[in-house]
Amino acid sequence: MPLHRTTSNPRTVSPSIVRLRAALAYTAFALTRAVLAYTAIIFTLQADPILAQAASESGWFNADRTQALVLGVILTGAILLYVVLAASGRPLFIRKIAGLETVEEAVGRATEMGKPILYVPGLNDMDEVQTIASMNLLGHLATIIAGYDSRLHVPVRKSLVMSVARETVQQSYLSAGRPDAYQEDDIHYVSDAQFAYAAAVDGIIVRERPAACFYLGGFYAESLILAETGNSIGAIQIAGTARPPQLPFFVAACDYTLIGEELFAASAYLSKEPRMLGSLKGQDAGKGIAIVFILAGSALATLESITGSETVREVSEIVLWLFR
Amino acid sequence: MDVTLQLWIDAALTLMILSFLYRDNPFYKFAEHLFVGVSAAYLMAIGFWDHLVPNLLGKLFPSLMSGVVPGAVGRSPDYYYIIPAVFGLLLLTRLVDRWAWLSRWALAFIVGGSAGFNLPRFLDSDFIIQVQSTMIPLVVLDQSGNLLWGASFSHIVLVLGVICGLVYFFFSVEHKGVLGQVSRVGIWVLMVTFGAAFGYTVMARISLLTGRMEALGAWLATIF
Amino acid sequence: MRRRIPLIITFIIGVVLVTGYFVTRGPFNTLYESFSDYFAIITVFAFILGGGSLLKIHLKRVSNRSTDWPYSLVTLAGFAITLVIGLFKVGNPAGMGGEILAGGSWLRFVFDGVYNPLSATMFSLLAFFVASASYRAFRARTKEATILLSAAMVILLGRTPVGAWLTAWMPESLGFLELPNLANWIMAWPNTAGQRAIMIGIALGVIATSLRIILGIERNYLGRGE
Amino acid sequence: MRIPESILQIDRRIIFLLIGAAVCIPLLLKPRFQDSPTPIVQSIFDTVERLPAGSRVFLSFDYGPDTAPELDPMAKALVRHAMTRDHEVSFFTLFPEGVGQIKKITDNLLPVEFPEKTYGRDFVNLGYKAGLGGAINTMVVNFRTLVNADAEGTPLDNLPITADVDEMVDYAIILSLTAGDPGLKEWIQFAGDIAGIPVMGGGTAVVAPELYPYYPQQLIGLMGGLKGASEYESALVDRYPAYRNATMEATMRMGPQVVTHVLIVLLVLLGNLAYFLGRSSRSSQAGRAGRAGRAGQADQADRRH
Repeated sequence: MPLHRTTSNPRTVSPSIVRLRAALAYTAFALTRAVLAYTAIIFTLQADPILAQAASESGWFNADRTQALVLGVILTGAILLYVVLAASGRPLFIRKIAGLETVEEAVGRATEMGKPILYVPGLNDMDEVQTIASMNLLGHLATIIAGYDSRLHVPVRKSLVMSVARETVQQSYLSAGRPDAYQEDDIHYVSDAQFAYAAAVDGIIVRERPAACFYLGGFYAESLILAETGNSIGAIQIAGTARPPQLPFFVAACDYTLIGEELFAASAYLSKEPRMLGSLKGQDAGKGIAIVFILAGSALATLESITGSETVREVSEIVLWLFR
Repeated sequence: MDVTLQLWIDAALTLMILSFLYRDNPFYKFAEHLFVGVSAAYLMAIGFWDHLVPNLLGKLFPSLMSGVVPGAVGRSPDYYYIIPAVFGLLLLTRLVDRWAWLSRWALAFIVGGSAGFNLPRFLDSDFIIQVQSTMIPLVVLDQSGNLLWGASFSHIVLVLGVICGLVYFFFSVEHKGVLGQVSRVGIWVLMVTFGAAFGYTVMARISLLTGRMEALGAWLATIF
Repeated sequence: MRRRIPLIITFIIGVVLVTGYFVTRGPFNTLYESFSDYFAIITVFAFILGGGSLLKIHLKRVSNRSTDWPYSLVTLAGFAITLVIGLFKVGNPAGMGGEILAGGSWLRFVFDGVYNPLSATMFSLLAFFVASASYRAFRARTKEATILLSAAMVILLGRTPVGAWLTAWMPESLGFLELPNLANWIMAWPNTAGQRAIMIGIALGVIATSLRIILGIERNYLGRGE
Repeated sequence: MRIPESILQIDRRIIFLLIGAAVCIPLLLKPRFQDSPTPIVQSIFDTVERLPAGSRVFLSFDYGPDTAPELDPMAKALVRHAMTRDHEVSFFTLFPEGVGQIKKITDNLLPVEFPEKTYGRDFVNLGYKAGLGGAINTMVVNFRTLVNADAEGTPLDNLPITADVDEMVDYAIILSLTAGDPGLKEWIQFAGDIAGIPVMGGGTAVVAPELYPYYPQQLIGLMGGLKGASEYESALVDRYPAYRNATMEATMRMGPQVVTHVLIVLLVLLGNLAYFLGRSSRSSQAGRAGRAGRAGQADQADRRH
């Protein structure tokens, strides 16, 4: 995977020292931000003396959300911890994500055949986290494509997404040393209407016959309209969405599908950037927490249902306070 | 406007789009291009009148807008709405190359805002509550204490299914050995989910086609 | 400056909105409540960018006489006419003060006569694609494919009266194996399990990405260089 | 073994043609299939049935014309039921296109079937509110800031049905008919979970699977797709035989459903039969396993390991 790194000045400093220095600087940066954020939140929550009786209706703090706050601190803390650990040079493993292995192959095939590559970033606007994930992936993909000299076509449904996509792709071409290959008009707005967008993308697919189609982002009913049309022209199709209702269609009609969280993991996988891998490790910790609590909760509930004991119920109330 | 005319346009456009099923053709191209132009403008007009006028202009200049925004009469300006107005205008700097970088401020507002808006929401509804509703007894007894086999089995399937599915999503460990087995079961669970959801959806899609065919039927009925 | 200020904006607005979730009063909560509103307003400004891009692409196609350029004229005409009708509320019985889609207005006609049938027909293409996709994808090639196929078949049959009819001969004691019951069981339990696992995973992905955005670790969306 | 091969690579346009026929023919012949409600639908019916007469019901039409064939029958069945039980219904929508869907009920159904019910006393149209899920949030925090007048601009205080409604919790129940975002999920997240108002409703067959995880803790009941609607219709007919002769749209539209479902099942069986018959002959020439026969994700899952 060609990583785009801006080459640093060839000064004669030992690489390990550079790495250490960078890690320290980064740790300081991340910690400062996090401490600032937590302080800001806690400070605001205590801005009112009535917080002491948070449960009372006149309080500023919404007492119903105490658990969410505590869990939020735990989860974000875990993610941050691993980000900082990763930045300080701790090596992290990431499992294979099927589909991403083939990205380079798909791009190569398109170049050989002299056909374009279609990238559909989904229907959602920039207010949706999966669109941001999609833009990250587009950046990585564009870097690869820039190296291969094939055309990248990105029709979008939201003009904000168009702006971001243009900026991202332009930067990728620039960092790959091919600023001349960047075509602004290939990243264009179609229509805000879902099915007008689908109709136009279908038209693009049958007329331009791209060798590879990527559908990454938030998709709705048009998922299968696009994927079936893409399939009928024999394109390699790689899809990914965090919208569960559309996953079955991509699964049925595409070669590879990134399922839910895999979409968010994909950019870490492609970039292998330590901080992103660290954040992924933190997400795994979150899943670990979920599994432990599900097991504990079910075990206690089972015990309670068998024994009918009041003590068990009280114990589980305490143990499972976070999730009540 | 004329109902018969509308019925004919409706039928013609329906047939043009359906012709795509055979192959790409001039009729489909016409309908597609018409759709893109009309829908983009339609949604812009709706956005202008439904959002910009009542929610921005009506809030900032209620007296000026009283003619077109019914609720604005006698209201005092709401200055919080300067925030979106400023960021909206910053977004347009993209049109001028020299100032284009300013549009990043608007983008930062939107992206940062969605992050702040989504983080607690997903934490609460999709993490906490989903974990919570999976904490169920693996053994279900009826009132008199007899074991209910069916219900217990269902509960076990749910709890184990969620856990196996979660294990599949572990990224930072290799799926080998016991973990590999569990994550394989996780895939099976996901496959059942996908198959079930696909099968379930077929119905929705057929309903849509039924609706369209009924519309075509109404048109045919006017001819014969 | 070009990147620092956006990152500061992201940080501040992100922290304010997270706080707004936990705080019931004051400016934090106001912002949390109105963010969607603000976003909707900003996107209306974004329409200008979108419309500009649309016009530019199609005008270029017409002036270059590219392939299929006459169709671009259709797009341009449709766009211009609808925009005028919409912005000036042409034909609206109540004039400029009327409801945008009031009965009798020209925009209403565009909606009912053009937008709606096109949209509904595009949508209904799915009925055909669902059939061709299932024909191709539902083959018992591997264990996973067989599971996918079986679940889909049970639901497909169980969701119609035919399913009930096919398995009506079963004895009372095996009632849970009747197709409608089996279909509902799959939906209620294994399907829920899979959906939940996906949802929890996505929630963690969203939380981590949001956190990275707020803290400025994720900044690719701003463009990478200066 | 040439026959299985050609069946596997069948032109998809033949499938399209078969589907078209499977929808059109039953539409012309109009067979009628009777249904019986499953517990998840029955619980909605029972809830509406058990609410004391005159309860305030909030009915949100969160869909547009695209999905009307599926959701309109639910809306009609619910409105008929609520009106028969003398509940007070407030119509609302989070979709701009939902306004037209509400109008179909208030202008066409109510005056004909329930001429004695009057606007402003027995039902009211609160119209469309922008802001997606955030709008629900605002309504729960302070109902009157977002909704202070009905769709025509009449202040809520001037309408008997809404004069006493100050908070979202003044409604006994929230019903949403959902086509996507925002919809039931947001009603659950922002209103059900936070304000404790019972939430139930219906969704297209596409969104329904995503909503199952909320049942029964956060969601009282769910009508999934046309089948859910037809189950509700049959529950209604069972309890109120007077409706036996009313046009039950969902029940009518089940005809094409049954035929196409059976057709798809047969096609899949045929495809698998051909696949297994041809497998031996194909394994010898596996190299040219053409793209036409790609198996999609099912194979991918295999490749994941």
